[in-house]
Amino acid sequence: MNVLEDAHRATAPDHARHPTAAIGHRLRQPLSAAVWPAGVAAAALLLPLFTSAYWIQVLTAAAVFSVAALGLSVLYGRVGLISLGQIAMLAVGGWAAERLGQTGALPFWLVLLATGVVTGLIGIVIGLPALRLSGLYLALITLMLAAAVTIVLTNTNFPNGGPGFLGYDPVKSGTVPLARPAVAAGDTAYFRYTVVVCALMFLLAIAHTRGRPGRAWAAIRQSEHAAVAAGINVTLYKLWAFALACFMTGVAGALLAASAGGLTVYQFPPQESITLLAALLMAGMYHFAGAVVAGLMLKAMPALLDTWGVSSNVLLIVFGVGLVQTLVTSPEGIAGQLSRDLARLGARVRVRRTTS
Amino acid sequence: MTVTTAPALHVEGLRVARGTRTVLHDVRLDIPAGEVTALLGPNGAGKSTLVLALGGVLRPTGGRLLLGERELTGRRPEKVRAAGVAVVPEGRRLLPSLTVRDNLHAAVYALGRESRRAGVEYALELFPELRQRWHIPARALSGGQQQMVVLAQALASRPSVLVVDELSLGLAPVVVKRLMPVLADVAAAGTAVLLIEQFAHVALALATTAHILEGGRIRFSGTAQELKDNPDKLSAAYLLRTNAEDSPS
Amino acid sequence: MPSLLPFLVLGLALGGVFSLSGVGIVVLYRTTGVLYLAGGAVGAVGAFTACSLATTAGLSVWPAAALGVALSAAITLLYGLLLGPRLAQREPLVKAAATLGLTLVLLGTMSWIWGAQTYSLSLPTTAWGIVLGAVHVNGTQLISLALGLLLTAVTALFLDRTALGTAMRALADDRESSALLGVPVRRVEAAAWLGSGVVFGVAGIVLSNLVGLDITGLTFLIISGLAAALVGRLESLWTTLAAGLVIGVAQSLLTSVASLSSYRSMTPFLVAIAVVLVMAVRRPSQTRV
Amino acid sequence: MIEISELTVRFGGVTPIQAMDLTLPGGACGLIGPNGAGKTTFFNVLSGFVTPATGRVLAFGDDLLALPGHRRARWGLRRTFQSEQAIEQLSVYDNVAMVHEHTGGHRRDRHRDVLTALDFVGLSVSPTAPVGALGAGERRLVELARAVVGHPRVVLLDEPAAGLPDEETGRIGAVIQRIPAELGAMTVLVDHDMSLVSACCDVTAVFDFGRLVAAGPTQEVLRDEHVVRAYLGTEEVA
Amino acid sequence: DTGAAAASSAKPSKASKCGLGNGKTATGPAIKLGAIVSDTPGLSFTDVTDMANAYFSCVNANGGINGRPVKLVVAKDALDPQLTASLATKLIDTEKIVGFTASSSVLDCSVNAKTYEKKAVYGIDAGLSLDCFNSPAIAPVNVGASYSALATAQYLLDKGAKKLVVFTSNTPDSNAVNSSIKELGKKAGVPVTAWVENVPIADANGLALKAAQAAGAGGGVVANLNAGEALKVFKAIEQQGLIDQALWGCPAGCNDQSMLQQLGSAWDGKLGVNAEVNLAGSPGPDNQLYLQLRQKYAPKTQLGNFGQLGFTAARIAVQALLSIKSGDYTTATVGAAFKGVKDYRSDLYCKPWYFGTQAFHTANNTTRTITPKSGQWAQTQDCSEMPALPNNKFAEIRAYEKQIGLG
Ligand SMILES: Nc1ncnc2c1ncn2[C@@H]1O[C@H](COP(=O)(O)OP(=O)(O)OP(=O)(O)O)[C@@H](O)[C@H]1O
Ligand SMILES: Nc1ncnc2c1ncn2[C@@H]1O[C@H](COP(=O)(O)OP(=O)(O)OP(=O)(O)O)[C@@H](O)[C@H]1O
Ligand SMILES: [Mg+2]
Ligand SMILES: [Mg+2]
Repeated sequence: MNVLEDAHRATAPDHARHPTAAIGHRLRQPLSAAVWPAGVAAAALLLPLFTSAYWIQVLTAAAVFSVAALGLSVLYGRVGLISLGQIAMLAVGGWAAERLGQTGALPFWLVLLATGVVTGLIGIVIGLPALRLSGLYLALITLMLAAAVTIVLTNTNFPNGGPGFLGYDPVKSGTVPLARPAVAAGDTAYFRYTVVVCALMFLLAIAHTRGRPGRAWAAIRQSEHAAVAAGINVTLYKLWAFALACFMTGVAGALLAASAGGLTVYQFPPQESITLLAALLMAGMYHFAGAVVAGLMLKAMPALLDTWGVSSNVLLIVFGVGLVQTLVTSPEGIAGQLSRDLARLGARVRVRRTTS
Repeated sequence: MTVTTAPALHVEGLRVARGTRTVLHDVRLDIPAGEVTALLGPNGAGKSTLVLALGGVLRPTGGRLLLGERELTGRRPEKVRAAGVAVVPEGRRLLPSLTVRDNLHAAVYALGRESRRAGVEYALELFPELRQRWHIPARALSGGQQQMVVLAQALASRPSVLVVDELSLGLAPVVVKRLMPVLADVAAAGTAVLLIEQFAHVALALATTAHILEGGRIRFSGTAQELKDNPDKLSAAYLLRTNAEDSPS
Repeated sequence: MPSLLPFLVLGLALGGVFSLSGVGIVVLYRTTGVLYLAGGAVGAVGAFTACSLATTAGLSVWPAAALGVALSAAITLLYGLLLGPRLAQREPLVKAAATLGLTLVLLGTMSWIWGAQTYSLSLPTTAWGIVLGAVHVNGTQLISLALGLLLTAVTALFLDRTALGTAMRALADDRESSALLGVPVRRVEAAAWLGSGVVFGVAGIVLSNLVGLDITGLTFLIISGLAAALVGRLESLWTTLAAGLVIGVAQSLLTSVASLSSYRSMTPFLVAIAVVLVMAVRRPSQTRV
Repeated sequence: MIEISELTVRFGGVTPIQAMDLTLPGGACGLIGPNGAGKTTFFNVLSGFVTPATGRVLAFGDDLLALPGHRRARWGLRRTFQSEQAIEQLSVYDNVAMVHEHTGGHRRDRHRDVLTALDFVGLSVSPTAPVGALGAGERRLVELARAVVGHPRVVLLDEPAAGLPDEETGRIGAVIQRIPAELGAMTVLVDHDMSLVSACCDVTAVFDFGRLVAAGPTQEVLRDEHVVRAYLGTEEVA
Repeated sequence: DTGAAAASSAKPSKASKCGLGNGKTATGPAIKLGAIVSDTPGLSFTDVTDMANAYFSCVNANGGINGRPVKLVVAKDALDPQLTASLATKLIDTEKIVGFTASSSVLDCSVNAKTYEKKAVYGIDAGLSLDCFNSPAIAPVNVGASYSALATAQYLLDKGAKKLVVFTSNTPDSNAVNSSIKELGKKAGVPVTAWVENVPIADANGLALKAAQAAGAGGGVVANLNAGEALKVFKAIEQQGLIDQALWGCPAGCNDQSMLQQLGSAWDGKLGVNAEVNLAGSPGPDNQLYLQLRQKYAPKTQLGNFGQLGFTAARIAVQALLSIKSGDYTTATVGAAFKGVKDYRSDLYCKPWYFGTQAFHTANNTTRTITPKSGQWAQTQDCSEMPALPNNKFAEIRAYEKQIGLG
C-alpha cells in the first residue's frame, strides 16, 4: 500500500495527489464552511417564489438525494470507506419511516429522528465488516448487501397501512406516502421543510469533519496504522462514520417517504447506488457542495433535459459520457473545479483591488 | 555493449516543472559510459525530479535528453527503457501485489528469451536474500528487501545507462558494501551509471565525476576526488540553501 | 415432493452463467486492474448486434455471432486504449466508476435501438442436447460450462506462466512502474483489453441464449457475476468458477422450496457476503507498514 | 525499560521473530540488523499491528500486549514509520495536534504543547502549511513531532533518517539525542546509518533472522565479530 | 409490412375517418391533453402514446375538434414515484392540460389516481396497474395485466385444464392476481398453485421446470409476465421439451408482434394469449384506419396491441371532445364529456366501451384469445366474458352495464 502511495506521490498531477489539500485550509476558516449551506438553504427557501409546482417537487427529491450523496461523501471522501448501499439505505429509511408513521403515535420530526436512529444502528452493523475490509471489497460487499435488501423489500413491499409487522395489505391500492407534518402539508411548505432538514444534515456533517472525528477520519483515510499509532480508536471512528452516514441517509429516506408519490421498490434498484457514486465523483467527492450538485444531477438534470425534450435514452448517454469526461479531466469534480475557479477569481479581484 | 561503443547520456539545458513550479532550471549534465557519476545535493534540490525526467515519467518543459546521438526528449518511459536507460526512482516503486519472482520477470520482459533467464539469475546472485522470498508478494517484504528488488529489477535487464535514486535506502551496510564493487563492475563493463546517494562517502568512493544540484541548478561539477579532498565544498552547497531560505523569495 | 435432481442439473447450467461472467470480470481485473462493470452491457451489445444481423441482415447465426463478438471486443479495446492510460493512476473505485459511464452509454444506445421490442437469439447448439437426470440439457448450456472451464484453465496458465501474462499483471498492478521496467505498456494493454473484450463478447452471446436477450437483464447480470468474482477475491479464477457453480446450484435448488423461492435470487449476494466476511475474519489484513 | 520474553511472530510459513528474549534498559537504545531481520516487525508487535504467536512484553511494568493498539498510544507509546506517514490532508499543526488530542492531552495545553513539539524537532515551516506541500525531510520532522508531542514514554523510530543526506541526518540525530534527556522518554532507534546509531544510542541490540544475536553498549556491539560479518560487512567504507 | 396483409381471409373494409374527416387543417390554440408514459430501458410503453399522437395528427388534418387542433403533451416517466407525481403536477399545473388520454405508466395510477380524483381531471388511458381500474377518474381502454391473467386462466379452464398454475411477476398487484385466480379455481373446482416471481428472471430453465412439475399432466400454466420475461420462460420451456406437458397461457403483455416472431413455429397453437383488442390483421374499418395511420405517422411502433390501444384511447377522447358544443374546453367540460362517453363501438372491441359513473372501470371486459400460427397471431377463442368472482367487480360492472342499456 505504501509503495503504491509513494508511487502516486511521485507522479500524479498535483490536484489528483491532494484532492483534499484544500480541507486543511478550510479547517482554519471556521465560518466559510457553514456559510454556503446556509446560503443554499436561504436561496432554496426563496426558490418557491420563482418556480412552478413541478420544479418544487423535483427539487424536493433532489434535496433528499443530495443527503444520500452526502452520506457517501462523508464515508468515502473523508474516511475512505466506500458504501455502494446508500440507495438501499434510503429505501430502508423510507420503509422504517412509513412503518413508524403508520403507528400514528409519533410527530413527524420524531419519525425522522427515530428513522435516523434505526438506520444509524443498522449502519453500525454494516460498519462491522468495514473494520476488516477495504477498497473494492467493501464497495462490492455493500453492493451485494444492497441487492439483497432490494430483493427483501420486493417481497415485503412498503407499508401501506396493513396489519402485522410489515404493515402491508396486498389488497389495498396505491402508494401511501408518509403523512406530512401539519406545518408542511402543501408541496411548497414541504419543500422548505425538506431543505431545512437537509441543511441540518449538512451542518451535522460539517461539524463532524471540522472537529475531532474529522481529523481522526483524515488519519484513518491515509493510513490506519498511522492512525492507531496516533492513539485513534479506529474501530470507533469507522463505526461512527457508518452510523453518521446511515443516520443522514435514513432521515433522507424518511423525507422521501413523505414527498409526493410515496415509495415503491422499483425506485431503489441496487445499481442506482453505483449511479449515485458516479454522480458524486462527477460532482466532487471531496467538497460538500459536490453532494448538492450530485443530488441535482440525479433528480433535477433529468427533469431539465426532459423539458428540453431530450429522451431518457439520450440522458443515459449524456450521463455516461459526462461521467467519464469529468473523471478523466477533473478528478476533483465539478464542485472542486468550481471552487477553484471561484478562488482564482477572488484572488484576481483582490489583486486588482490592491493594485488600483 | 562494449566499452568503446556504449553511448553516454547527455542532459542539455533541462527544465522541468512540477505542478506550476519549475523545479529544474537549465540542468546540463553528461553521464559518460564506463564510469559512475555521482549527483549530490540537499533535500528538495530536484535530484529525484531529474531522475524521473530521465526516465520519461516527467515531461521536460525545455532542454533535451540525448543518448549518444539518439533523441530521448519527451519519450515515454517504456521507450526510454527500451533504448537502454534503466531508471530506479526513489521510494521503492515495485509491483506490490506481484511476487518477487514476477517482479523480476516483469523487469526482463523486454529482453529475449535467453537473456531473460540469465538476467534473473544474475539478479539473484547479487541478492541471494531474495531467493527465500521468491513467492511472497512484494508488499510483504521488509523495506530493505524491497529496495533489493528494485535494484535487482534494474540490474537484471543489463541496461546501457543506469540511473539509481537513493541507492542505499534502507539497505544494511553489508549489502551496500556488497553492491559497491558490483556497480563499479557494471560501470567498468561500459555502462553509464548515475548515482544519487544519501551517504556522500559511498557515492564519492565509486564515482569518477560528481555534480552538486541545489535549488534546481547544478552548482558544482568536477571530479569526485575534488569533493573528497574538500568536504567544505559540499557543505557550501547546503549552506547556500539555508541562505536562500532566509532571504525572501 | 418434486425431485431435486433436475434442479441440481439446471443449477449447474445456471452456475455456468454466473461463472462465465465472474471469470470474465476476474480476467479483466487481473490483466488491467479495472473492475469492468460494463462487461455485461458490452456482451449485450454483441448479442443484440448478432441477433439483428441474423434476423434482419439475413446472416447465418455463426458469422453473426462472430461479428457480435468482434463488436464487443472492439468497444472494450477502444475504451481500454482511450481511458486505460488516463485513469491508470486513480483509485480502483474511480476506474470502476468510469466503466459505469460506458455501461450507461451502452445502455442508452441499446434502449434506443432495441428497446421497443423483444428479441431472442438461438445458437444452433441450443436446439440439440442430451437428457440428464430427467432434464434436457442443451448444447449451449454445455458450451457455457465447458467455456467457463476452458477459460479458467487457459487464462490461469497464461497469466501465471507466460511472459505476456506476467506483463499484464504487472501493468494491472502499477502501470507506470511497469513502463519504467520496459514493459511495452500500450501493446500489452491492448492485448489485455482485446482479449477480455472477446471473453465478454462470447459470454454475452452464450448468456443471451441461456438467460434471454434482455437489455437490462444482461447488463446487470454483472452484479451476480461479481458475487462469484468476490468469492474468488478478484484473484483466483478457479475459486470464481467454483463459486459460480455453487451459487447456481444453490439458487436452483431453492426454486423448488416454496417458502424461499421468491428469495432465491438473493443467493449470489448472500453467498458472497458470507464467504468474504468469513475470509476477512480468518485472514487479517496483509498490508504492512 | 522494556522487557520482552519468548516473543515469536509468524506470518504463515515465515517466522520473522523467533523466541526472543530482550531487555531494553531505557534512554536511547539502538536496534540494528540485516534486512528482513525482524526490526520493523518487532516495532509492529510493540505498537499492536502484529499479534505475536507467543510472548510477553512488559513496558515499565505494564503488560503492553494486553492493551489495544490505540490505547498504547495513550499509554505513551509513539512511533514513526519506515515509509513516512504524516497526514497529507491536514496542516502541520493539525497533524501534531491530532496526536495530542487522542492521547489524552488536555485541550488547554494543546496549543502550547504542539508548538513546543514543533520547536523541539526544529521544524521551521509555518504550522498552517498543509503537509501535502512539504518536502521529504520536512515531512519526516512532522512525523517526529507527532512522536514527541505530549508526554511520550517510549518512542520507536524506524529509520528516521533514511534517504536524508548526511547533513540532515546530523540534525535529526541531534533531536533524537535530546528525547531521553529532555522529554524523559526512552527511545528505540532502528537505522542502517551506523554513525547515527553510534551517536544517539548508548546500548544497541542486534537482530538476525528473527533472533537476538548481540546486545550491549553500542561500541562493543559494533565490534562484535558476528555483527561485523552478518551486518556491517568486513571492509570499512571510506 | 406483413401485418397489414395479415392472416384474415375476410376482405378488409374501408377505413374509418379521423374525427370530422373533412380534410380541413385545424387552426387556433390547441386543446391540450396529457399522457404519462413509462419509458425506461426494458420497459417502454411509448407505442401507446405514439399511436395516440398519430390519430391526433390525423384529426388535426381533418377538421380537428370543431376546427381547433388537439395536442397530446406526453411526459415520460421511469420507475420513480416522485418523478411520476411531479409529472402529473407539471401536466396539470404548468401545461394546463384538460384531461388525460393514453397514459400508460407503471406508476401513474398508483401514485396519482388520488390527485386526479381530487382535482377532477379525467383520463381515458391504457392502464397498467390495478389502481388504474379502481379509480373514479380513470377509465382504461384496455383490460390490464391482472384481469387479462384471469381471462387467460379462464381460457385454460375452457381448454380443459385439470389444474392451474400461475406465476406473476413481482408487482404490487401480484398478490391480488394470484388470489383472484385461486378464486377462479375454487369456483371451477380445480386446484391452483400460484406464486410470485422476481424479475428479471435469470434462471428461466428452473422456472420452466418448476411450472411444468407443478402443473402435472393436463394442467394449465399462466405465465403472468411482460413480453420480454415471458419470452425467456417460453424459450426455456421449448428447450426443455416441456411444451406438450401442459397447457400454456400468457396475458395481454405477450400480445406483441416481436414476441410472435421470436416464439417460432414450435408454439403454433400451443400458447393462448389474451387479446384485449382485435387482431392487427382484422378487416374492420377501425383497424384499417389504425394500420393506415401507423404506416403514415408512426411506422416505428410495433404492430398490434399497444398501438391499437393508444389509437383507441385517442379516438374515444376525440369523440368525447367533439361532443362539446360550447367551444369551451376546460377540465370541467372535458371531464364531463369523457364521463359522458357511453356507447363507443369499434370493430377492435367485442362490446361497446363506456366511461360510466362508477368508482371502478373495466369497460373492456370481454376478450378474445389468440395463438401463434405460421408466423401470425390467429384467434383461437372468440369474445368471452371475464369471469365474475367474489373478489372482483365484474358482477357489479355487468349489472351497471345492463342499467345503462349496454348489457
Ligand atoms: N509531485 C510533486 N508535485 C509538486 N512538487 C513536487 C512534487 N514532488 C516534489 N516536488 C517538489 O520539487 C522539488 C524537488 O523535489 P525532489 O524530490 O526532486 O528533490 P530531491 O532532491 O530528490 O530531494 P530529496 O532528497 O528529499 O529526495 C521540491 O521542492 C519538492 O517539494
Ligand atoms: N505479511 C508478511 N508475509 C510474509 N512475510 C512477511 C510479512 N511481513 C513481513 N514478512 C517478512 O518478515 C521478515 C521481517 O521483516 P521486517 O520488516 O521486520 O524486517 P526489518 O528488520 O525491518 O528489515 P529492513 O531493515 O529491511 O526494514 C522479512 O523477511 C519479511 O519478508
Ligand atoms: Mg529525492
Ligand atoms: Mg524495517
